[in-house]
Amino acid sequence: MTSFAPYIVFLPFIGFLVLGLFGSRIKSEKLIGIIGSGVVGVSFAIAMAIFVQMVGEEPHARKHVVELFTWISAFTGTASSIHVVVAYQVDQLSILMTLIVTGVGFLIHVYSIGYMHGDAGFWRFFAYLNLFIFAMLNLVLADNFLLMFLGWEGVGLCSYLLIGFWYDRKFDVGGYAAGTATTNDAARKAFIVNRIGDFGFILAMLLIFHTFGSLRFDSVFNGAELMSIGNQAAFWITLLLFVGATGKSAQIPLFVWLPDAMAGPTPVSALIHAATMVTAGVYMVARCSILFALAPTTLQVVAIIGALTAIVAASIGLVQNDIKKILAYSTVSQLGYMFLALGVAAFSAGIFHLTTHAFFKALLFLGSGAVIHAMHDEQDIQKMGGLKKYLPTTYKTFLIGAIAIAGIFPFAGFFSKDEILWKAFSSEHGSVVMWAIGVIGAGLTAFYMFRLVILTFEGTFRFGEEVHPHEAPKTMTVPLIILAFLSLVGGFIGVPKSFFGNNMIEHWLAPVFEPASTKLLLIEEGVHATEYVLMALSLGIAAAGIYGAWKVYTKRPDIAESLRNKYTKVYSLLLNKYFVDEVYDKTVVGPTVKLSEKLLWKGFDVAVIDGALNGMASLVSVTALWFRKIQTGIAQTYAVVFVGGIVFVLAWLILK
Amino acid sequence: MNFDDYALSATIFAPLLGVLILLFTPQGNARAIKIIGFVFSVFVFVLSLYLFFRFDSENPSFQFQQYTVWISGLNIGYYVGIDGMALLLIVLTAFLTPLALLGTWNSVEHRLKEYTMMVLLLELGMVGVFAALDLFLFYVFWEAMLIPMYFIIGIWGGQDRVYAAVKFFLYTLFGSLLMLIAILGLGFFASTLQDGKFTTNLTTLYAVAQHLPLNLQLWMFSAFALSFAIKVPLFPLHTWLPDAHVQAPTAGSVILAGVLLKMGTYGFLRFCLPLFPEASLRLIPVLSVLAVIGIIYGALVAMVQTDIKKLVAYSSVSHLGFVVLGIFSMTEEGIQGAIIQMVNHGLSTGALFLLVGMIYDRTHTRAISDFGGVAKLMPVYAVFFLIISLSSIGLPGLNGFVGEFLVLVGAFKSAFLGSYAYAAFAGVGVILSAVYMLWMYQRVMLGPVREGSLYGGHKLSDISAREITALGVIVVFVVWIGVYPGTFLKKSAWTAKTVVTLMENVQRGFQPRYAERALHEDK
Amino acid sequence: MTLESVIFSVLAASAVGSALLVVTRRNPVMSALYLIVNFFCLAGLYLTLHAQFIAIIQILVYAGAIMVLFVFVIMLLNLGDERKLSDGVSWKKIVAAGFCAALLMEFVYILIYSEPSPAVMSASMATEIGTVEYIGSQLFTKFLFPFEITSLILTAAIVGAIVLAKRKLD
Amino acid sequence: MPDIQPYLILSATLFVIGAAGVVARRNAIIVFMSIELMLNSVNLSLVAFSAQLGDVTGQILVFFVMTVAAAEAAIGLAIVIALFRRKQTLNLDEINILKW
Repeated sequence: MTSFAPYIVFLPFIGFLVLGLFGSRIKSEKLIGIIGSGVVGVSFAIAMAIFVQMVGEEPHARKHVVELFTWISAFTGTASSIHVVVAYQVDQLSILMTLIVTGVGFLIHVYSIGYMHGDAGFWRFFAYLNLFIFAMLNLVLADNFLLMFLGWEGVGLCSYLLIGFWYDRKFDVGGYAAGTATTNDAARKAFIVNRIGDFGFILAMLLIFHTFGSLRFDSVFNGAELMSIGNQAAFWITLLLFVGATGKSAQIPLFVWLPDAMAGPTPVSALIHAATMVTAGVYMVARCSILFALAPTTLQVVAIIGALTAIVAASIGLVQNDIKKILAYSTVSQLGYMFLALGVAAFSAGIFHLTTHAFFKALLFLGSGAVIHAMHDEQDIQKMGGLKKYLPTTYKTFLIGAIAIAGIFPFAGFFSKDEILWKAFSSEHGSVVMWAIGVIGAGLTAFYMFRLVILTFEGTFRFGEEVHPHEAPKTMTVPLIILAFLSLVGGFIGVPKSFFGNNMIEHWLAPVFEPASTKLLLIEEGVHATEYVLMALSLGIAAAGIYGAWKVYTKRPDIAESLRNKYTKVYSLLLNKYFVDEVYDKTVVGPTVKLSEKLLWKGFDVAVIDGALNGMASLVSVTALWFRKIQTGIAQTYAVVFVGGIVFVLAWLILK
Repeated sequence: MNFDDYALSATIFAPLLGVLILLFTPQGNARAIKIIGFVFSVFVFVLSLYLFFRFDSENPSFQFQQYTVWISGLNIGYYVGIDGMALLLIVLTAFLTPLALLGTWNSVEHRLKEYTMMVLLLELGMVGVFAALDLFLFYVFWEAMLIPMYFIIGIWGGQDRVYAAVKFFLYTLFGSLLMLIAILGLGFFASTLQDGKFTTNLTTLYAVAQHLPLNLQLWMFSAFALSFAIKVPLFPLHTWLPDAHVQAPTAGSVILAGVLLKMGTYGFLRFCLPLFPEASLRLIPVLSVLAVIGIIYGALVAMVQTDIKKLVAYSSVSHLGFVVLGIFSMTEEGIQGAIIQMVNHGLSTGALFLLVGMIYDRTHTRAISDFGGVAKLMPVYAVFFLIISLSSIGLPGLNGFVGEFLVLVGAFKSAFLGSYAYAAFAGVGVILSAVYMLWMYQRVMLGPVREGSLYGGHKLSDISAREITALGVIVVFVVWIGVYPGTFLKKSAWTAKTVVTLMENVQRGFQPRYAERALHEDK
Repeated sequence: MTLESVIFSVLAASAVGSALLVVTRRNPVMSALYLIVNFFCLAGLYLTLHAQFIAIIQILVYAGAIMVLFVFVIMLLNLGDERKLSDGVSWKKIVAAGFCAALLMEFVYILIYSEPSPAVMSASMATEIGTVEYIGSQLFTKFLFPFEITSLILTAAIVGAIVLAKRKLD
Repeated sequence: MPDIQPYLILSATLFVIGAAGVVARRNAIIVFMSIELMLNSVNLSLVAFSAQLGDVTGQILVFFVMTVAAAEAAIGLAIVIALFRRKQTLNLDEINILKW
């Protein structure tokens, strides 16, 4: 069955080709929808079959590699030169990711049939989505870094295409470019910021090839196992890889693109910017766990960046008013948690949170999509309210998602988040400070999520008469319900020992992370009393956050008002996302453009080089202007000189 | 008589047949002229395909060799033959020429006959340059090819065509004259050796050049390198390029960017490195630094251009920087990457110029600020533009990435460069390419349709089937090289291997030989 | 003094004299006539060198054909009495004359003081190579290709002359 | 076998006279005739050398010179006619369009 792995990857690509080439001629939206979601559905089915087969195998025999053909190589036959094969690797980690990508992807495809109904670019949208799934599967199933990079860039491209899907629409990015930006500015920003990350990835690959002589995961990781902790090369490799991860997974300092990426259609935000693509960085770090295990310093950096991102993004989320932007910052924040987990060497905890996050964040985005759909493209939560009457299904599912992300027992988010917090506290790579940041972040998360829920669904209507909200069609609500169910029960795949579970996901993934755990001498811990205390504490803080939001936004709106007036500076700092965009614009973008135009182009190219050349040319012509006077035009004068020349030459010959 | 013996010559001179037939075609019959030009350029392509399929990738020597005495007293011969690199470039030339004609079918009306003849003559010169194995013959083709290009820019170009044409001509001529001197010097050096005779036969000179003293090597290398660096163009000798590109007609730009620029890098690999290995080793830092500066500089300047063609022209400076860096990494990956990158750049930049030409034909403007929302009116065109832009950006899965990555790998691991910084800085170019290409794409293609612009009234028609064919064929190869580059890389494997082996041997022998010389000086 | 040297002296003197007259006459017609005299003198000198064929050709082609063409053109353009072209004395002329005198002196110096190369043939052979028969046989064997080329030159000259002298290019 | 030295001196003299005519006269026709004079002086030395060396090549060369002279005369005179038609003069000092 595992030999079918390439089909998982290529089916969506076939879908892309069919829709891309003939989509404009297919008139029926239904057919397009069926093709688009069908290929992903079949991929999911194959992945499921492979998964089932793998469950029946020995834990250490669950890795399968399918080689296809030679891709990039010098073809000189020299052993030391580069040789990269297109090959797919199915193991515990990649099959889990594949299931998430195809499963959640399939649901979102189905959802999109309803959401994109009537859009002129319907076929284009599905073609892009299929291409995205193809690229994402390349990323997760790749057996070497280069193929992973193909997927890595491919998802970036699809993200670019889909963010700018409505390329003729204006999009308010706020701040420095308010009012002038289009969806495409957001798309381009996403691509370019990602490229900065990719730069790190490329350099990391070069260094990996230089160090290990191969880009295959197997060879690299086997080589890495022989190295000792603190290896210099491993440090640089992991640091550069992490730069790549910060780009793709929107971590400090490259997180600025993700909120803008909300310019895309909502299913895109759900699929790419919540459930799958942005988690690629997490997946990659987890995949390279053994390399990271060799570099404790990098792990430290990962943990710090993750924790910082978690809290910073959550704080921004507190004051945003755009429903999707709140979710976007929430995503950034949750990704921060995942990196925090990875940074404290709790790789399976990170992947666990990635999984549950995929469920509830996709759910929240799709729910917000239903809201936006109902509100005729209104996204400002200040102009909503009381929607639960009109959108009962959406409301219920959305609420489940919100509880899940807030981390309330026994929803999915609770188990995964607490796993991370506990590891941050207990792991020798973690610390109390990190745990504290995580807990505060969790409280903020609960607060802003319920602010969002309350402002959107509770209270009174704050919109005009002309808006008539209506519940979404079946194609949209069914995926919502399924995802809500998953958000509810998804956590049970990782119930920790302290709850008398056996943490299935950790056991499933254990063989993948075994080398790293061995290297780091991680020991499986027993049940601690502290764990219960901490759990109760974080649960309490989350509950407090929810209560606070409920209190402020249903009973006492004046509190919010007075806080805003009291701390205007802080408020505007948060509202403007700490002015990061502005700082980047002033310090990097602006000066580069200025330098290029004024100094390099008009200064050096035109003035210096061309100036020198044209100067030489005019020197010649000025001299010539003077010398040409010799040319009288009278041939006889020339003849006289000619004769004189002969005379002198002869005289010289005679006298010599 | 075996056709293989003459296949290469047939490929070189096939365009001449077209020129002769055009000579007797009445000036007024535009259709016939276009068809004849196209058919003959396709014929050349078919011949080049014959070469491609008959070429033996396992054979390290020059193939399809043909030798005829030309000037017997000086041992100058009509000596042609190709290795994998030359093969790829010949196929590229023969591939791009018909597409350039096809893509600009209706662009030229004025003096169409002469124009078509010039394009065919240009093709002759270009194929000749890649096939020549005699330095004198090479020089003749090299110069001969300048003339049609000069006329193509000077007669069928834009506003400042004469300035651009003269600039192009003088720049290149200046370099090539120094090269001629070096060629003659090399020939005379051959005659000073024991039993030596004056010769310009490349294979003989490969052996002869081993005896060159280092200082002579350095001088001759510089003369050759200057000529090639101007052609590449290597920073800071690049300023002819934007002018020439902007002023040249579309087909001229396509061929100029697609093929002519490759002659510089081809020259480095064919002549500079194998003839003057020691000098090459010594000058690696200079050329690689210039290449890296070119990569970043070209990209930065491209970013702020207001004219689409100029933007593409500066992007060429950036891309060719990669090629030069790859060559001077002197690793198998680097050189293979450089060779495939030459082909890639030919395809993607050629296609970009075709695309720009298509929109220029419709709107008669190339200023980025005049556009906006073109994708709405020309969706198919926008798709092609996007694919080609992405190929130029170096998206994995498309051709640009293969070359760039191999070059980066080569530069990174190269013991000759000796520093990671080259690869790291070159990598910055990868970021910047995305910046300028996507920014341009956005401003031209996306956003709302501009009101009051030349095409505001929805008069802009999408590209025709003919144009789609021209672009579609290129896209096929863009994807092919991106996904399965082995077809092409295998052909040029021996070229890379030969050069690298030579360089490594010289490097190994470098120290003692140098010490020996120092000893002599002491006496 | 042998007869030969007497004949040479006379012919040489008249050749120099007529040449001087050619370049000094104001009237081009006079110049042309003196030039013909000069050509005749040269033809005579060729005879003394046993170059009979060349001597005949000299008279036929030069004195006959070319000079007729000259006189014809002079008459056509009615230049016979153009007085305006009187040559005054100018610095250019002085310099030219100086150069010419120096040139002559140099030539004579070289010719007198250089070693005369030894003669390599007998007098009988000298008379033989100048015959029409011998030159003809050489011309049509050894020098056939250049000879054929001259026909091309002449054709080109005819075409050129017609094109140049035509009143208008239409 | 005559001594050719007098012939050569004569040839040189005629050549210089012709050259003087070319550089000093202003009438184009006379300049032209002076050129013919110079050509003839060269012919003379060629014949003289031929006689001395007993090699017919010199005389053959004279034959070719004459052909070229004929061609040159035809073209040259055609130019003179065209020139006169345009300028109404044959004064070489006034014909200076070669300038700059």
